[in-house]
Order: sequence, then structure tokens, then C-alpha cells
Amino acid sequence: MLDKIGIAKRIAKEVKDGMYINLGIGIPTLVANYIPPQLSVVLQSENGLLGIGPFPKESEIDPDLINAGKQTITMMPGSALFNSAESFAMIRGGHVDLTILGAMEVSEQGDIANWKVPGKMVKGMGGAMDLVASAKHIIVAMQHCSKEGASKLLKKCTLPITGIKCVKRIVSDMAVLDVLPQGGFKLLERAPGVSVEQIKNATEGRLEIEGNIPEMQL
Amino acid sequence: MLDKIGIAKRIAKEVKDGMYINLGIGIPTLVANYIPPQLSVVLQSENGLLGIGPFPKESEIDPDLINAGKQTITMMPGSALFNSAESFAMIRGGHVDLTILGAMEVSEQGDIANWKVPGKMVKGMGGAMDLVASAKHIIVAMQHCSKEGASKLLKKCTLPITGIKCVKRIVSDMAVLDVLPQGGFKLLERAPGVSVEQIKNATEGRLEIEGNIPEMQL
Amino acid sequence: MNKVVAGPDEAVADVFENATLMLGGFGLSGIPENCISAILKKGTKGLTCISNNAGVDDFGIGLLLKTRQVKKMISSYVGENAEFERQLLSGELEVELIPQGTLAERVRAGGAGIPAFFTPAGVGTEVATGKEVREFEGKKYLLEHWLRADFAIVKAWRGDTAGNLIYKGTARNFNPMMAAAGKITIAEVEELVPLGALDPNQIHTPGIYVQRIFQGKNYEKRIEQRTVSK
Amino acid sequence: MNKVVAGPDEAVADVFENATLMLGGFGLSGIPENCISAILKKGTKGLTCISNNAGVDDFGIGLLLKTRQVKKMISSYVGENAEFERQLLSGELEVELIPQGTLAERVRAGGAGIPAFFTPAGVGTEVATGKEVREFEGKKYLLEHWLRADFAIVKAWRGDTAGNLIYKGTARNFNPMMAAAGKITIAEVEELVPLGALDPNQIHTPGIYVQRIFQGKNYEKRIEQRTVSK
Repeated sequence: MLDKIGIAKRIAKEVKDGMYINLGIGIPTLVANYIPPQLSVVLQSENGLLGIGPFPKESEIDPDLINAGKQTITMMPGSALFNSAESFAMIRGGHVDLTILGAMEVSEQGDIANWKVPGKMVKGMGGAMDLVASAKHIIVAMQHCSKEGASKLLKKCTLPITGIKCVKRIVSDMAVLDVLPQGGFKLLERAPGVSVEQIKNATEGRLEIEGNIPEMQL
Repeated sequence: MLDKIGIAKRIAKEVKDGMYINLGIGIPTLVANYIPPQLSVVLQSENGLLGIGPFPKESEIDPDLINAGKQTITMMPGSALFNSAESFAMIRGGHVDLTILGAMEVSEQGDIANWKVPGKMVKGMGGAMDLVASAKHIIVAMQHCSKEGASKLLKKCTLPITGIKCVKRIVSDMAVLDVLPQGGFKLLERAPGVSVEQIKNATEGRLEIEGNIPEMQL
Repeated sequence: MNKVVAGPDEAVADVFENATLMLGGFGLSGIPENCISAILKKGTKGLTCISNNAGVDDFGIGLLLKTRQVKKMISSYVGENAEFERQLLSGELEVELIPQGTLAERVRAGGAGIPAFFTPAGVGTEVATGKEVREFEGKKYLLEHWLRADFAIVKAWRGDTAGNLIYKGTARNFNPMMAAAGKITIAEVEELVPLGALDPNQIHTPGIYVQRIFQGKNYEKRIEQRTVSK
Repeated sequence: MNKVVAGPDEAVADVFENATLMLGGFGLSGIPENCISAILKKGTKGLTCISNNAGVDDFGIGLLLKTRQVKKMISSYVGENAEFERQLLSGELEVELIPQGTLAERVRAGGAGIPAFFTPAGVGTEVATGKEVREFEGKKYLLEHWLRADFAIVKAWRGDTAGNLIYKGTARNFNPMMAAAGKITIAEVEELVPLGALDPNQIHTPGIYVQRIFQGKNYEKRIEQRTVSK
């Protein structure tokens, strides 16, 4: 089973040279640390920045420079600042190549739920609904099961959804899977030490297993 | 009868302190020359400038600084440059206080025609349709009659219209008139030396004359 | 054209009960700290606040929530605020949650005179309830309407006496769109400069949108997530 | 991320017959002079050109009209061009005239992923023919659709190797919206600078919208109405 850093490392391997990428809060933010340095990519922060740099040194901290998770950040050379309408024009207009975000549930149709637990949590959707409705390519970082062992890769989401038929690929603590255009999860890779059988048992939605499933290379 | 400069001078008297104003091509552009210097107003150019200044000296000419009539211009202190979408956001959003533009015909309902003469002229509407559809206050500068003596203040426009029910006030070479909310032209002032009778004869649309009509003070 | 007022108290003097306010900022970055304090002092009740976030318990709009001056919040994300959550769950506070891009575009539409537009965000979710859905080139979109406010209150870095504004860093966020969408727009700036001191080519908010401006004081600029690299 | 190409010929090499182009500029100000020359040299026919104006007889898009490379113009104002008028009246050229604000907003919508929006411009005129009319708050509006292009060709003042652009004066005009609305966006700049040389707070077009950039040569910047004050 992968820990958060393992998931982030595996997702980092999906990144290609020249990509503009939006990273969600949580595990997706960690992905930035593992993108191979020879790749030239630009990270978008939906609060108005292209070209997120590393966290600042204590002496560089600027309260007027934060990411979407409200963390203090720096800018890379060649950055651009803009307002929130322009930021979502970029997202909605399909200019961002890859969106990586967290999920509480994903359905076998590619629906995603990650913004609300009725009666328990009312934080709001932030930019997630815009991102999932518009992104060309969406990778989800998530736990395969709840703490109680219930699958989060479902036939149908039980929580209020964030967007329909949008998730393309999932990297969980147990596996890498694609959401098939006709519905269903296609198993691509197993996490180190996790068996196909374990993944089967942890996946409520239709799971397609074809041939030998390799272990992830991290 | 007023000449072009007379019309521009009379319109300049409509300008109030603190106004943001869009001036159309032709006579309206001349209005800028007669705005009392003690008034603080800002002129908008729909190609992306707030704060049009006087024409440049030969040594100041900048091909990257023109007005909507493609004339070289300068900027006033406190100017702002922006793109065409922002410019029309300003216009459409009702942020411009006054629009002054030319017309070929105006109807007694306040419809205006100024962009097309079928079979003869195909220049396009430019920004005129946006301006007349959105401006809070529209003053039209025009000739009362054609060269052949036909009225241009009509019951109904004969040319393709630019906008409906939008003109509030007309300054022609013969008179100042308001378009009444219920339709019809209300005569407010006569040009120097022009009689009410002459104006009556030159106005095809319904003309309302109440009491004594004063001569314009220029 | 001189739009300078003495300070925040004068700037918000006519903010009335049950007014709709837009307040710039993302998290605690780029929020109009001085005006929020002045409204707090004034005690105006029944406010509808349109703002991407709702501040934290003891800063930003959170201060106005504590004093129960806010009747309704229109936001995209409010997860930083325990008092907010309490008032919401107890039914003391009305809340309308809007996808962040839809919020930004609805405010932009308000300033730009566009009464409605189509966006894909929220199709198939509870956000779509009661909204027109239309398909364009094989994809579904929701019809969303403009947002405007009685007062838009924004914070900029530098501004001139005619109301031209320049923001700094990611503190720009919602401020420019809100500046255009207020019937009355109030700008507080860190540095108020004379006419002609700003480069016209670098203005983020042209002065036409701003009715009042003043130089604010004692900016706290609180940081929510202080993160540093070794 | 390096998007630099050698020059205009390489930049427009894959502009194909019957392609739709957006070309920045207002009048002759801010037009992509180098790319227009390269397309002229290349001789590509059947082009649909979206541009506020159509140049003059012997400059700007007027050059491409003369060689009959343009099948259709989508513009707001074309009054500066006699050859244009001749081709139009003779039926050799298709023309779609669009109110300038509607044109600017349709292009912006194309870049921003908004398939349609409502605007008041043109209500009750021949522009409204065949369009949905809807009333909001007692005023009538037309539904207008986004515009996008196979290639957007823009001209900026300064640009960096990642495609970030800064325009100068009123030469900005339609360029930023078009930069966002092209499948492929080509930027020619007067000065190409290294990454990090532009202030991120002053960028007008973020590099994400630009696929190719080069430093242009021999800008003529012709003036249509040279007006001076005594």
C-alpha cells in the first residue's frame, strides 16, 4: 500500500514535458516535489498564478503570494499573475493540460465526489466543479477504501457529486486504474505488495483485469 | 443654422463635471475642444483608453496610440489602457455616463440609424450598436435635413437601424430636442436665427412645442 | 477627477442595513481589512456578502459573522471558519455556495453588462438544480446569471486619486471583477499616489469603476498557511 | 518551456487552405505585420479572417484581400478599404459584420470556454435576425455564440520565451482575447526577452495561451490619420 508520498510519486510519472498543470489541495500539491527536474512544466494556481515555485525561505515570505491552499509560495522565472476570472477562463477554455485532484468517491462512469458530506461538512466546492467540468485530462489521487474498509471506487457515488463522467485515471494507495469510456475501471498497475485479489475486493465498481498486472515502478 | 463647430459647442454644454464620456467619430470628436476647462471629465476611446488627451505635437506622435477614429492622440495624466473586451465591458456595463454620436436618421421613438446605406455604403457598425444599446445617456449630433431638404427626424427610420428607443437628446444644426419617453420630439431650443416654423417644416416626426422656445446660448 | 475620501469610516458611511456587498480577496489575501473594520464598528446588520471565502474566526469577514451582521454569504469555499459552520448548521446564516469559476464569471458578467452566460461547471450536480441546461457542440452547459452589488469593496496595492488600481501578487484575485460590479465601488489601497504616477499600461482596474478611494492603515495581512522550504 | 520559432515563415508554415484566422489589431495599430507578409508570400487561399478591421488597400489584411486569399471577413468596421468594398459589392468576398463589443466578447468567450452569452447590442436591428432574444430585468438581449479559430495571430510589444506578452498603448485592443481563442496562437513581438525579464504583475497575456513566438522585424506601424495639435 502506498502512503501519500507514494501516491504523489506515482502521479508525478504521468507528467509530460511542456504541460500546464493544476494541482489540487492535499496529495496533488505534493506531486510538485517529484516531477523530474528535466521536464519543463508550469503549475497553475487558480487564485491567479501561472508558474508556482517552491515554498519560500523564511525571509522570502510574502502574504500577497499564496496558492489555492492558502500556503505561502514563490514564483518561477516567467510567471504570470492574473485575476480569478482570467484564471477560470484558462481552466474553462481548456488551456490547462492536466488537472490532479483528490476525491472521496469515484464512480465507474467517471463521476467524482469530493466537496460535501451532507450533515457533516460544508466547506464548499471551491474551484473543483470548474476544474472537473473543463479539464482535458483529470487524474484523481485517493484512498481506495475508507478507514472502515468500504470501497470508494463505486458503481455510483453516494455523496453529492462534483462532476459527471470526467475522471480519466485514478492513482490510489492500492492501484492505478483508468476509467473506461464505456464505464468501468481498468486495472493498470498494482501498488508494491498489493495483490490483484486485494484490489478486486476493495473495488465495488466493475473492474476490468486483462492479462498480467504489473507492479508500479516508483 | 449651426455649422459643425456650432453643434459641437452646443453639445459641450451638456457635459457635467465628473463624467466619463465616449465621443463618436466626426462632430462628436470636436466636442472635446469645447468642454469648459474647469470641468474634470474623462474621455473613453473604445479601442482601449480612458483619458484621451489632445492631438500630439509632431515630435510626440506614437503609432501605438490612436483613438477610435484612428487618429494619433496623447494620454492625460491618470489614463488607463485596456483591451477591447474590457472596453466594451465598460460600455455594456453602464459605466460610461454619456455617449455622443452622429446619426443619419432618428425616429420619434428614439431609434437611430447611422451605420449602413443599403447598396451604397458598407462600412460596418463598429462600436455604435454596443454604445446605443448600453449607454445611460445618448446625445446625437446630426443635420436636421438632407442636402435635398428631406427631414432626418422621422416618424420611422428608413435606413437600417443601429438601435431602438435609445436616443435621449438631439442637437442638430437647427435645434435642440428631446425624445419623449412616450415618443415624439420635444423642441427645447432654436439655433440662432432659426424660427420655430422652420423647425416644424424640417421635422417629419411628431414635434411637441410648448410655450416660448428660446434661442441657444453658445 | 478626485475620488479620495478621508478613510474607511467615510467610505462605508452609507452602507445600509440589508445591503449586498462584494468583498475582494482569496482566503485572507487581498481583503479590504480597513473597510471590514469600519463596517464592524458601524454595526450594520442584515448584510449579504459576496466573497470567495468567509475569512477565519477572528479575521476578515469572520469578524462580521461573529457579530451576526451577515445574513447571507455567497461564496465558493468557507472551510476555514468554525463559527461560520456553527451558524450555518444552526440555520442562523443563509449560504449559497457557487463554483469558484462561476462566481468569478458571474461577477465579471455583472460589471460587463452581460445578464447571463453558459458554463459547464456544475452540470449534473446539485448546483444545476432549477437551471437551464443547453448543449453546445455535444457538451452540456448551465445558464448562469450576473451578480451585482450595492457596494463593492476592494483592496489594491497602489491607486491614484482617479481610482486607477494596481494589485500585487495573488492578492489581485476577485478584486478587479468586483470593482466593476458594484453600484458604489470603494477601494482601499496601501499607497495612494497622485494622478500620473501610475503607468497607464499597467493599470489592472481603470478608475471608471471606482467611486471612492483612500489609503488604508495598519495592514495585518495575516497568513493562513505559513509554509517554508528548508 | 521554450516556444521560440525562427521567424514568421516557420510560425505560419502550417496555416492551411480554408483555415480560420484571428488577426489582432484595431485599424493598422497592433497588427501582426510580419505574419501577414509571410501568409502573403505563402499564398494560402480560402482564408476566413476574424479581425476588427480589414486593413487598407495596400497594408494589413488589405494585402491578402488584393491577392484574393481571403474568402470571408468577420469584422466590425471595414470602411477604410476600397478594394474590400469592390470585392464585397461584386460578391467575390463574404462578409459578416458584428458589433465591435459583441465581436470582442465572442472572441473572449471562445478563449474562456463560454459557448454563449447574452448582450443588448443589436436588439431590434438586422444583427438580431435569427437570434434568440430574451428579457432580463425588463431589457432585451440577444444570445451570441463564442468565436474560435484554427490560428490566432497576435502582435505584442514585448514577450518572453514562454509566450508571456505585454502590449503597448492602444495597440493592445483585440490581441489579448484572440491570443486565448486560437487552437494555435502565434505571437510576434518587437522585443523577445529571456524568461524572468518581464514583471509577472504586468503580463497582459499569460504564456499558457501562446504556442509560438518570435521577434519580428522592420515594423512599419503605418498611421491612418496623422493628426497633430499646433
